[in-house]
Amino acid sequence: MSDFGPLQMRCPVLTVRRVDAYYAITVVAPGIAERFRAGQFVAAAVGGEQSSMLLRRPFAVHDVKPDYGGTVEFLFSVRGAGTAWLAERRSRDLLDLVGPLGRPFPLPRDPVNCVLVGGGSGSAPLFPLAHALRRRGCRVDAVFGGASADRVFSAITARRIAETATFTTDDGSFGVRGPVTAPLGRVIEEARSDVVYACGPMPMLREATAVAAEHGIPIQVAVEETMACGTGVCMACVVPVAGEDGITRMVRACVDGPVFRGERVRFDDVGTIPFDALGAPGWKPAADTAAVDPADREAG
Amino acid sequence: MSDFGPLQMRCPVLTVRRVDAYYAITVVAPGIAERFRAGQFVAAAVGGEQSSMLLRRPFAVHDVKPDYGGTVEFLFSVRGAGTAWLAERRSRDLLDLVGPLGRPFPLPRDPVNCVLVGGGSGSAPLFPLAHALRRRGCRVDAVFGGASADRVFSAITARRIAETATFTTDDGSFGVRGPVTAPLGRVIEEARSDVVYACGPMPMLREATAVAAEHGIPIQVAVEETMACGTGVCMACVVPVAGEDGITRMVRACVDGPVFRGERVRFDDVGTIPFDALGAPGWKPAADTAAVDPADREAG
Amino acid sequence: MSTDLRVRLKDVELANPVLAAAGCAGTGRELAQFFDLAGIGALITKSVTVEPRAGHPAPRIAETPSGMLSATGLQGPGIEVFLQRDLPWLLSRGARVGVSLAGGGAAEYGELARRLSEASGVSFVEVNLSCPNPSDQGRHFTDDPREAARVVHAVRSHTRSDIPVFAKLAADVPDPVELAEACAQARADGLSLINTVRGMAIDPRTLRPAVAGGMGGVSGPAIRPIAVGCVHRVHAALPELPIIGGGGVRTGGDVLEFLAAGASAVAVGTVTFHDPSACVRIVRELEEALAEHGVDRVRDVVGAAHRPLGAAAGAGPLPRG
Amino acid sequence: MSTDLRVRLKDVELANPVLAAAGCAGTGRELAQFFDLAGIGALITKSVTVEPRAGHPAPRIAETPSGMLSATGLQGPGIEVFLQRDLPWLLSRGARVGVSLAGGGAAEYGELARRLSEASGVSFVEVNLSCPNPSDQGRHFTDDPREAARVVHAVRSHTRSDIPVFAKLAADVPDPVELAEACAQARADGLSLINTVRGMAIDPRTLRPAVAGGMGGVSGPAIRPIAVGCVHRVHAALPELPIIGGGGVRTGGDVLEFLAAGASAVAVGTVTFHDPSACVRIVRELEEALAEHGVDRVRDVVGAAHRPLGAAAGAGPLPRG
Ligand SMILES: Cc1cc2nc3c(=O)[nH]c(=O)nc-3n(C[C@H](O)[C@H](O)[C@H](O)COP(=O)(O)OP(=O)(O)OC[C@H]3O[C@@H](n4cnc5c(N)ncnc54)[C@H](O)[C@@H]3O)c2cc1C
Ligand SMILES: Cc1cc2nc3c(=O)[nH]c(=O)nc-3n(C[C@H](O)[C@H](O)[C@H](O)COP(=O)(O)OP(=O)(O)OC[C@H]3O[C@@H](n4cnc5c(N)ncnc54)[C@H](O)[C@@H]3O)c2cc1C
Ligand SMILES: Cc1cc2nc3c(=O)[nH]c(=O)nc-3n(C[C@H](O)[C@H](O)[C@H](O)COP(=O)(O)O)c2cc1C
Ligand SMILES: Cc1cc2nc3c(=O)[nH]c(=O)nc-3n(C[C@H](O)[C@H](O)[C@H](O)COP(=O)(O)O)c2cc1C
Ligand code: FES
Ligand code: FES
Repeated sequence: MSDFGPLQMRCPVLTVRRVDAYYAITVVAPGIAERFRAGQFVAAAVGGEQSSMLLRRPFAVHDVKPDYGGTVEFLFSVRGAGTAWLAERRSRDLLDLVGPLGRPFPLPRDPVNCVLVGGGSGSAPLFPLAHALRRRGCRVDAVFGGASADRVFSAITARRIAETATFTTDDGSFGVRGPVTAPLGRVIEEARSDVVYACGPMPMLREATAVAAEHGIPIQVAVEETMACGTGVCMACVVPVAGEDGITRMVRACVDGPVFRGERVRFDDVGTIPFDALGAPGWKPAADTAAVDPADREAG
Repeated sequence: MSDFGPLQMRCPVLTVRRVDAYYAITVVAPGIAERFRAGQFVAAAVGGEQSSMLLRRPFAVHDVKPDYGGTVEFLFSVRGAGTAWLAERRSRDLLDLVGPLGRPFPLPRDPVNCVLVGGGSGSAPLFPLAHALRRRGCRVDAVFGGASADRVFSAITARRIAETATFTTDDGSFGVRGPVTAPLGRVIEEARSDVVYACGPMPMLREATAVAAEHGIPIQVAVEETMACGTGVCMACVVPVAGEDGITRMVRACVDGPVFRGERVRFDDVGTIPFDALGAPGWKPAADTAAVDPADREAG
Repeated sequence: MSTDLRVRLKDVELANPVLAAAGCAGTGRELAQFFDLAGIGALITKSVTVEPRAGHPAPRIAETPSGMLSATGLQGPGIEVFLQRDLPWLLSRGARVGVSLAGGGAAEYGELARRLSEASGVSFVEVNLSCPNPSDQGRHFTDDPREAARVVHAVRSHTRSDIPVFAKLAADVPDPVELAEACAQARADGLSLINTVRGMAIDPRTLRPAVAGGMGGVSGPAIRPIAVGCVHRVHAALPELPIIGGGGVRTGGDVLEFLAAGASAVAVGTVTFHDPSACVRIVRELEEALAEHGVDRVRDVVGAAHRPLGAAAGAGPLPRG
Repeated sequence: MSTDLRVRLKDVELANPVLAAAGCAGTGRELAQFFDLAGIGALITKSVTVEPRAGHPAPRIAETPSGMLSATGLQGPGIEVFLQRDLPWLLSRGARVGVSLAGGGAAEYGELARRLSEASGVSFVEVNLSCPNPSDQGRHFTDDPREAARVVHAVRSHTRSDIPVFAKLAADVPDPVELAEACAQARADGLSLINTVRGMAIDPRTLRPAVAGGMGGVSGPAIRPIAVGCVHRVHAALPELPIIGGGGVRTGGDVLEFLAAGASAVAVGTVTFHDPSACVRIVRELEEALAEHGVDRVRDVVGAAHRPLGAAAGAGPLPRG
């Protein structure tokens, strides 16, 4: 319907490759590739026509290319039955995708210094972001972590794109041992970073947000919350996020996010309904409370 | 457990070929091939591990070969989602089969004259039967029918195996126009047949049974009834069949059949519980009624 | 194809029998990215409550075989924002709108109906009597036919007489017919069958309930036979009462199943999460299926499963096999 | 692996918690072709009736998404043949046997129990209160807690006191807890949850019900969340009463779900139609799943979902994600 909104397509698979602990799948998806902006994701139907698995699986887009009218690549690790099925795809199979979904990373107007922080497969959306930032003349530094060496994402590419690339692993098998947020403060100082972009598990995002706050710079985080539709209709993927008006609302990670300003996300209250959230049990509206964030008013 | 009973196997697919209106699929299934006797069938799981299709699909075995330790071939037409999935298999995929299932066609001790009557895909099990009969020195005549030319099964093979082969189609596009049972009487007379073997839809089997009775010769029929398990545990596939003691029982097509003596099957009552069937509503046992057919006593 | 797809829900005519189910179509804006909302019979809103509600904490959903379990807790902005913002937007797009209401008791339902009656353009009202999410682990209004009747009565009394009121019932009751009769006596103009079915999933890793609320509602194709059975039983007992059928509809053929069982229109829910343009695809598939059956008015198929074989409209049902 | 898989159903100890569900294991002979019957916890027989029954006409089954609809109508040879032929055969193979009983009223159930008590070797009795097939389109014993209690009482009174009696309930009731309490008061030693759920499928070609009886029972993975929810609710209310859980069990992980919800043993039904050796495969998978959780006694997992996170046995539940 819209020229900018998401599309639903049956996309021919070009390749499925192993990359360390991950699989990289590339499909032909012209419209999706064309509309894509860094930070957005696709939602894949899994299991075939008569599948018992009804819910789409969300995956951050790792790369788009102009080949064949437009290709989309995403990386995934096998977690359950859905990703196991994906890993068995062969070229010429069809993959049913909806995308691009979600709000992309906002890009700075000026050529500022940016540091990118990614944990595990959470690093995936930071690659197209890095390219976009570089195109705007930004300096890009990368801090990528993972449980072990084979779970640190595309270290070689990271080194190529970024001014400096720092790696961490939980087991010390590659780079510095420890959480990805540990070296972040040092990188921010050394690179004189103006903004942080982060993607990964909630605890990592919370920690990265704290580090950014310590250094007085803004942070954009891309969150992962269990999703069912990816298109905003099911209300599965809610996260407590404070609006411009200071009021906390339960917003959908899939369409209101996945990218949020870090300090707005109520990380300590994820998995709960904070008592002061709009519409929480016992909550009473102030006279001037708007049900939607004023910043979102134009969305309709 | 048993050396004669059915096996459950994940069988590598060798080939899937189109044959007129049918698909022929050949899989490597040594144990099944070895145990198979003509008239038996296999039950295939469809849709893969996370399939929403829970019930196995039964298919008569069309051919077994000693290659690769033993292969099994069956032919099918696409009817619904299960057979559509089967038609998409490629070589090296795995197919989960249980078999061989059901009671085979009883073979005559002596080299008598046999006429084989098959409708559509119902002709499939008659091919291995023809080979077995020929090995015993029997004369084999074939009468095969179908809705149209492309639904008459392997006419060439039939001509090769059988002394005479007669073909019929509903639309007259091949052989004689009309039902497959129309030329049966003539064939019986000309070939001086001693026994009829038939497989196909219930109305055809009823008609074939009537023709055999007119000519005073026995008939073995292989029936098709909706099945869920194929192994005898679900009680889905019942058909009213009279026992040796004259009492009608609701017996399972999958394990008590699919082959029955034609005159025993209460064709007019298929899809009902005949009032005089053992255990029918209002039915009262005679003093000497056995709950199971005496002929089946040893089954335990 | 010239199949006449129009259906009637009491005094209201809809272009076709395919509706977007309550709570599965967002505000309409999300799906409008994928298809023209005017192309489906109607969109039923997420159940509207008096006050804004934040709903249940995450995780709110879990996948189950051919279905899902959900406990969203009726998150929504409340009736005021709904009337100011969401309803006008839907109407501006040419959508037919059924408004679903959810309250904490008969008085609140009455209040919702009163507020709603100030707005114009509403095609019908659906009374959500059966959402198993809220507070009390498990029980809901439809567990007691008298309570259900009180709620229906309150809504009917405060709703303009030309707007039909549909009572949406649960299926996990021993006798949906008894419940349907109670609603009919309370002057419901029709019934909506069924809502989600109570259930639970346990996370194999934590061995704790997979959705935060513990119990949730099962939806999707898994529950379709339960829903079809419910529609069939109720239509057999109350053939005059129009039914909005639903539960696990995935294809046009599934719509046909519900119509044959006795539904006049059919709501598509969970499958929209899988396929955002499911509703329009299903309209297309339904049209094709009717053509195959040689039926040229969809209304003629309603209740076909209750008539003896061969008594259907058009060229009649396809021969089996 | 040295996991202790033994479970107790009241006074009876079983080698493991995986049972073959009533009506889904034939006479035992059919499955014995695929595995050793002594390797599973117990085999529950097809419900035994006083007289032989021919059951319902075909078609008796239809496939539904992740499940099936069936209406076999309790076809069986009657209790006499069962006692003479089927039970001795099962015992001779070393199988533990639960005998399921189905009657037309409390008196008939009592009669069945009396006849059964003449036999030896029975591990437990299951009272099928909830088979939705017979005659009356839809209603069954469990629709009325008093009626259910009368039947349970009749069976308990005629059964040897060392043989536990399990009441098998339907889940499509508003309050399984109320029903469970009624059965407990009638001295049921435990509960079996759940039977098939009432439903219907319509043949898309004929537009008529797909199984001859019209209504049937839905089984298979589709109903698993309904069953798990039911077990969870009943165990929360009656934690002392042992429960045989079941409904859609396909894997060892599913067994774990039921155990965590509060079941002491788990019945495997429809999946056996798909995979004849499902029961033994599931025993193996359960053992592996327990090892992954660091649990060395399966009993310690029973009811885990009711305990606060981290309170489980062994190394405790796996961390999520
Ligand atoms: C915005 C977003 C982007 C993502 N990008 C990537 C990526 O680039 N690479 C990657 O490997 N993974 C990514 N994930 C996680 C990925 O979606 C899950 O690993 C995947 O859905 C698991 O499916 P499964 O069937 O294998 O697992 P199962 O556990 O069997 O899935 C069961 C259900 O839970 C949901 N689920 C399970 N884990 C997650 C999760 N972590 N997040 C959301 N839903 C989940 C599934 O969608 C499904 O509905 C992303 C998640 C989100 C929300
Ligand atoms: C003993 C036996 C041998 C058979 N041999 C052959 C053969 O050699 N070649 C062939 O093409 N077909 C054969 N059939 C029929 C074949 O099993 C069905 O065509 C197939 O199951 C259809 O599956 P589907 O998913 O495509 O159709 P759907 O209609 O989607 O199936 C839905 C359900 O109905 C059952 N079903 C549908 N049609 C039939 C049918 N005719 N018989 C039994 N169950 C059915 C399916 O098993 C499934 O459970 C045989 C049937 C039986 C009973
Ligand atoms: C996430 C979700 C939210 C729902 N919200 C509502 C609701 O607000 N009001 C209501 O009456 N039904 C609600 N339902 C029930 C659906 O409208 C529908 O009746 C049910 O899901 C069965 O149909 P389906 O299987 O097609 O989804 C909701 C269902 C889901 C899955
Ligand atoms: C074909 C069939 C026959 C059944 N027969 C009986 C029966 O005789 N007695 C009974 O108590 N339950 C019977 N059941 C119910 C099962 O025992 C089981 O409770 C139900 O199917 C749910 O479990 P499942 O999903 O694992 O099949 C039957 C189920 C099926 C599918
Ligand atoms: S995943 Fe459905 S609203 Fe976000
Ligand atoms: S198909 Fe199950 S008993 Fe024959």
